[in-house]
Amino acid sequence: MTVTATPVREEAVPEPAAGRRLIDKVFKARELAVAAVLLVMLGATQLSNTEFLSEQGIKDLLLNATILVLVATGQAVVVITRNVDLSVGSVLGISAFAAGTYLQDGGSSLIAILLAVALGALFGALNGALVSLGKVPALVVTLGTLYIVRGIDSIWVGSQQITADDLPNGFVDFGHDGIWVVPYLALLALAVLAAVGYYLRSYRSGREMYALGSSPEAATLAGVPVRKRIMTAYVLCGALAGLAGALYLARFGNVDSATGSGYELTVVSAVVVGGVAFTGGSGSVYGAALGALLLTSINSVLPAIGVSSVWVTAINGILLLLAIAVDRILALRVAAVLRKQAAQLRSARHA
Amino acid sequence: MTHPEPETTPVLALEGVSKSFGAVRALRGVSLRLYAGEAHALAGENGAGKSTLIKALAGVHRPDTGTVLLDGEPVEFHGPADARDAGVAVIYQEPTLFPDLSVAENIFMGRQPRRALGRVDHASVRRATADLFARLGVDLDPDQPARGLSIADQQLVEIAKALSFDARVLIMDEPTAALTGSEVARLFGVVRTLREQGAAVLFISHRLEEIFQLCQRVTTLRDGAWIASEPLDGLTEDDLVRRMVGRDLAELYPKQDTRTGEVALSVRRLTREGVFTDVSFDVRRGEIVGLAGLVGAGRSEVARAVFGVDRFDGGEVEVLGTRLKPGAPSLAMAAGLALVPEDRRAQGLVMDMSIERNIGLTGFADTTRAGLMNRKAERSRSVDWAVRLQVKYARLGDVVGTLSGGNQQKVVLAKWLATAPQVLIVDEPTRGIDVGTKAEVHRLLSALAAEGVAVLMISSDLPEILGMADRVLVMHEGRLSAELTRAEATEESVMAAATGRTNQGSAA
Amino acid sequence: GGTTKDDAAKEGGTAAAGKADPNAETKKDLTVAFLPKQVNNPYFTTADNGGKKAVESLGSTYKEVGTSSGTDTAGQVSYVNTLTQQQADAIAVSAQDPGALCTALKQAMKNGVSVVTYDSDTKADCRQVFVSQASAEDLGRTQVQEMAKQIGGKGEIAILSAAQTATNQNTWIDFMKDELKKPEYKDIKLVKTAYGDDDAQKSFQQTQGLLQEHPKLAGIISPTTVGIKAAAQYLAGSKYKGKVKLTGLGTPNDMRAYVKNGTVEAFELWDPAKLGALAAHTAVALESGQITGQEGEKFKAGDLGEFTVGKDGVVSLGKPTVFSKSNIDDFDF
Amino acid sequence: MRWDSAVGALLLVLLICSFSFVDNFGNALNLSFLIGNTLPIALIALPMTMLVISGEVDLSVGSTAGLSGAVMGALWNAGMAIETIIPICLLLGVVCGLVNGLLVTRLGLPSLAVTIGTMAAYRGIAQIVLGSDSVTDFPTQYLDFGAGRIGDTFIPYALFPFLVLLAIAVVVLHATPTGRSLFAIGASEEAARFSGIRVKRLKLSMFVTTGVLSALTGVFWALHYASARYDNATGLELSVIAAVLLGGIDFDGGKGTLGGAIAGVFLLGTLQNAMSLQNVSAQSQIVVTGVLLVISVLGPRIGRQVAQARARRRTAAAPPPQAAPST
Ligand SMILES: Nc1ncnc2c1ncn2[C@@H]1O[C@H](COP(=O)(O)OP(=O)(O)OP(=O)(O)O)[C@@H](O)[C@H]1O
Ligand SMILES: Nc1ncnc2c1ncn2[C@@H]1O[C@H](COP(=O)(O)OP(=O)(O)OP(=O)(O)O)[C@@H](O)[C@H]1O
Ligand SMILES: [Mg+2]
Ligand SMILES: [Mg+2]
Repeated sequence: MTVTATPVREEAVPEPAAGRRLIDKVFKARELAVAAVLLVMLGATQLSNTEFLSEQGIKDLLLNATILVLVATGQAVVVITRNVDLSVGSVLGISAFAAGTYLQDGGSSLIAILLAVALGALFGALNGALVSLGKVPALVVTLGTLYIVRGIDSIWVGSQQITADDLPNGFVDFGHDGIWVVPYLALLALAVLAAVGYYLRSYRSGREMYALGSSPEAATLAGVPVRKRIMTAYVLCGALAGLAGALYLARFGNVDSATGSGYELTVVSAVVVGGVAFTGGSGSVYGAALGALLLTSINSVLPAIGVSSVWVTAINGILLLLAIAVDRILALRVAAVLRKQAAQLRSARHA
Repeated sequence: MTHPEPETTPVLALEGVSKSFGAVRALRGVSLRLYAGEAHALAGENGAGKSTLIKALAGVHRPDTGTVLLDGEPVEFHGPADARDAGVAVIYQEPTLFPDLSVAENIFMGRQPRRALGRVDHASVRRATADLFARLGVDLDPDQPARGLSIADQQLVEIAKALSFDARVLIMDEPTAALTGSEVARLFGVVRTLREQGAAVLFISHRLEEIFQLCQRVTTLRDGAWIASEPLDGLTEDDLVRRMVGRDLAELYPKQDTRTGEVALSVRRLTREGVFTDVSFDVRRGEIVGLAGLVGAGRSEVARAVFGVDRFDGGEVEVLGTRLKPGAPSLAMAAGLALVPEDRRAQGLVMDMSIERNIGLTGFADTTRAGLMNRKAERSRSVDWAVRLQVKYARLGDVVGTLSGGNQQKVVLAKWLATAPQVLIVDEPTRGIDVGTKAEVHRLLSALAAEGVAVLMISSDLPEILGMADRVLVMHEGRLSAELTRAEATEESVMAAATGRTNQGSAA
Repeated sequence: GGTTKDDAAKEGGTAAAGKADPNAETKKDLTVAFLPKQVNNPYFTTADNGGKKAVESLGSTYKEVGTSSGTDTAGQVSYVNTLTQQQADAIAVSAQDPGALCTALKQAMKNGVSVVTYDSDTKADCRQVFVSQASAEDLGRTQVQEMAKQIGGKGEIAILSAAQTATNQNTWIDFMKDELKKPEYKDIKLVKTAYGDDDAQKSFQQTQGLLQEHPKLAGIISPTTVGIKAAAQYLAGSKYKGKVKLTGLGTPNDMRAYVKNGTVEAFELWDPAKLGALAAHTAVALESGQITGQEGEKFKAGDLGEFTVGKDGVVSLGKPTVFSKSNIDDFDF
Repeated sequence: MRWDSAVGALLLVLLICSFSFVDNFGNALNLSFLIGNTLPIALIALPMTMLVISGEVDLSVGSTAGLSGAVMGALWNAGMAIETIIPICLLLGVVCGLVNGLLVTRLGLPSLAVTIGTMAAYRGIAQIVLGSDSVTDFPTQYLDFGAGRIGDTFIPYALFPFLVLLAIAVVVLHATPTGRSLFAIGASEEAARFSGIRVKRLKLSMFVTTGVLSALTGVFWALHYASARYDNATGLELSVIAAVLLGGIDFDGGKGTLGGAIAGVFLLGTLQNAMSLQNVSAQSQIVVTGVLLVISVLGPRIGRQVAQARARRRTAAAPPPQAAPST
């Protein structure tokens, strides 16, 4: 066939106004929906109970969120690579106990924290190895390690427990002190969050995690070192679960063989609410952190406005559903609006 | 001008390469040499082993025997990354994009320009992408996510990606299958420039005229075996076909004359906001109506809305007098409608299921007795159609994803022809199908029309439209811009309507 | 028509009991199995170790089985089944649920296994004897008395309990409420009962909630070892430390740090080891035929002295111990 | 060998070993305990298998069962006849399933997220409905049905209805268009839609079925353990999912058999029973379950690699084809 036609698409699409583009972006940002829900909720609670956002209240909110934020950050990274780590609760538990045992014998706080992080990273590496080398479904593998680590933990811990009495005072104080209303633990979590977020956004290897989650085949063809990236994600997730374990110890001053059991569901909820898709490749750790903040805040809001604890579970579930449903409906609306805009643009060009 | 085999060392070469998948011997001792500054074509029927050969070159498959030579030295690519680092850029037959990432990131993944401290320079990624698109004459937004791009746009992104490498070797597996003439022309322009700058090019296409336009030398494969490597000068299309098929070929567009009957498909003022507007047309029994247009004109969208997989905002669709409920493909099927979709991997086939089950998916009404599956009926229905369409397979229970691209396309056709539709919509029915089979598909469509089936054929292959259609509808930016009779329809008139430079012919 | 609650009630229960022979010899070489609510729970480990010592001193074999979750009723049922299968001679069980174990326990008794409940009871006809850690009444009332003492007899108080279904806690709370009706507590107002589900984090947040909702709160009673510990940890790290009083049931080891740093003045508990020992003695006495679980029967329980079976087959350990700065270092459990 | 047959074989081996080496395993009473305690998981595994094959999951099954039990208890306390209560509970299951299904199919939300939400919501509603009550005084003939067995055999009464449901499920999944469609949806939802399969409707009906069977399990649970409490069947979802995964059902959808899933359920049940009889502690049992799960996914994978390696060695041993001629 002889091609005589001149190239067709020479008339460039008019560059959309920068302002509109910004608005689109803002509307598309799922994090915003979560943040809005959070603010409305906190505001409303403050109106009905002025104690809620008192100095102590804010401190409590931040402290409560800290541990979940850390674990959710790690989980989000794993989920972005289209995997999942269900063993985080077990890893948190065993790392907390390890740190506690070390401190009980008179160790230093810093080394205890590092120990917990290292132990967590070790279990993360185990998960990562099983998932990436075996190329097997992460859900099953980490459900397996959830049981295995919990089992090892209960055999090791037995009926022992670490109580505040066993811990150095400095460590326990670190668990609740802070600078004005911002506890040290929250500062630490924030720093970790920012670092991980920045890494994912601004480094090749971080971008490759998104690529990998978005399409594993395409990632292989693009030369992304798939195993290495999955490994990194799991090690990071494990390490953060370990860190969270150490902070749990500082915060609650108490660890036994059941510490952290069932935590995986809370973490997964936080990640989901925060808009990180389980199909991989989308969402951000900031979203996951906001999700974590939202979930823990609900648990503080309900008692604070005097809702009987009998209702808490139900309201929790319904709010979770509302959060994801509203987010989804907003997204659909925005998509429809954008489609209409495109139509107008096109017919304007057509005319 | 003749092109004798250059005396220099080939940039990239295969020597005696074999590759088997289980019992299937996809490549048997094949050799191939790519020289700097030369465009080399690879020809062969569906399933001949072309894609497999490319994957061996690109480090996706490790050859069972034989070697890959880079600058005359044997190399072992342990993965696509190795090949890429050696300067080999590949466009695979099926686009492999990251749907969640922006087009720009897709192109530069793993190679993003960096700023201090190894941070990715997002701005220059975007700028470089815009430059590439300008070079190719594509008006995609670099920030747009890859999800939702049409097959053609995906293919363009893949092309941009391959060009961005400034590679020594550019390998393209059917890059033009989804493209219309103008994009192909642009692509060829760019590729010629690259070749003149000293790149070696390997090019696969089932459109033989493209091979003659672009390439200097051709290698032919048949059933995984090497047949010939020769200059294209002095070769005719018929010679090439004979090498590929081993026999002479029937007429490519065997249009039978048919008597058109009553209106079978009637579409009235169909609108889906932002996608297409006010589309009305009829297709009569016994008629083949071509739907032409540029990539992105919205043809596939119309087909999908008619069939009911997409909803529409206004208008109505009637099949043989029955008004269809929007958004209900099962009812459309019951009314006698069938749609062969454009994206066989995502829409046409369940890639992880067997050939038999895939064909069976549309035939539950025929293959159930008292609510239970009748395995025998299911099997014979599938065998029947797989054989009629000459699908090349080892066993009917094989997973459809292991078939070659063209054979997958045949399975999609089989799946829908088996429903004995009254109205058949085919969207790019011969995309990726070899010349031999293409003629077969055309004969089949003709025969169906002769039997009184109403056929709506969407195709980006203009000769196919002109050769097959009784009537041609042309779409431009979501609207019908022309309706041409077979006599009126020429390359010029269709292209004019497709690019919106027309007043001739009025919208139906 | 159909079968309703009223029809079912008419069917009535069955209580089978032979005759007790107080002078029967204490049998040896029995297998006595302890089935706590949750293994690995320090409280139950202490109790069961008490039981172990007693069983072994009586020349029998001790074993402990159980679930690792405190709310896995189905698991507990299957452990009862397993023990029946293994033909244990006697089971001492702390029931996660008063009803759920009934079928299994009745089946065990039918198979000749003696069944004692300890710490947490089932319905009365599903076991022979319940060994109670102190009378529920004593426990409920003394906690209110202790709290009243600490807050000087007036102010708002709240209760932080375990699960809403926890049988023990609910009984004690009923007695607390009853005690509060007395005129000397007219200035004390119980403003809320919250449930922390025996989960450290939940109890923690419930405590925060109580304090935010009731800024004038003077004290919290937490009749659960997990709850009191979590509440103490929160108070210790907040501005309420020492201002809001906390009492309830806790173990000395858990609470030592908080008593010493002034977060908690005093709390109480029975000695779980003694509870376990008494359960062991009761089980062996039952299996030996010295008692059958009828009211008024008496038996000797080694060092613990003589006990009498009360109404509904309940044997009570005695009054709880109050722990404070002065005596807490004398205990290690 | 396919993984589901492997699990079946493993179950067989385990049964033989347990019969020969584990004291008290083989007697009728123990077997009836084993079956009775495994039935709730097996019951829910039926629809869960289909749901997972169609690419979705329902984590709210345990809570639906709990809610059904709680409503049963509350209505019973209110004096309603049990013959009326049970249908009401099943209807409730329909509603629970509908809520899940509509949120997933109409709003297009991921089922994992939706059912984490409803898991909490249903459990919470159960808590509101029944509070701290524990209802135990259901009529004896019903309790006997829930917990009893036929004479002195190992067969619990409740086994029969289960077998009927199992047969129906096997036929539906493996021999009807519905089953075929479920596999297609799980493997590629878009391709299924383009094939004229009514994806949303099928998915919705699967969620409803799961809801009903979960509610039925809730009723059975309350009768079997003679106790209706709001926290009945807590954590059941994880047991079901673990068993179904062990049985070779692929969580990405599109693969698996009901036979494999049920073999997985009874493999875990038997293993737990045998280990308890052998006095293996609860903690070690958890570890064993975990290891089994990991093996269940690594096993087939390693098997495949070994097979491939062997095949490669065979081709390598064969004489190399002639070098191709070149021009
Ligand atoms: N991964 C695989 N597993 C099994 N068989 C395969 C696989 N990939 C390719 N094949 C088989 O190898 C043969 C060659 O396939 P290939 O894709 O190379 O053909 P092709 O020449 O590219 O055909 P087309 O023109 O249709 O794209 C076919 O028979 C195909 O079924
Ligand atoms: N699955 C999809 N989701 C959202 N948008 C889509 C999808 N497929 C295509 N589009 C968009 O719809 C518009 C028209 O589609 P499309 O390109 O398929 O039309 P067409 O005329 O059939 O072209 P061709 O078949 O040559 O690709 C394009 O702008 C495309 O980006
Ligand atoms: Mg190919
Ligand atoms: Mg199209």
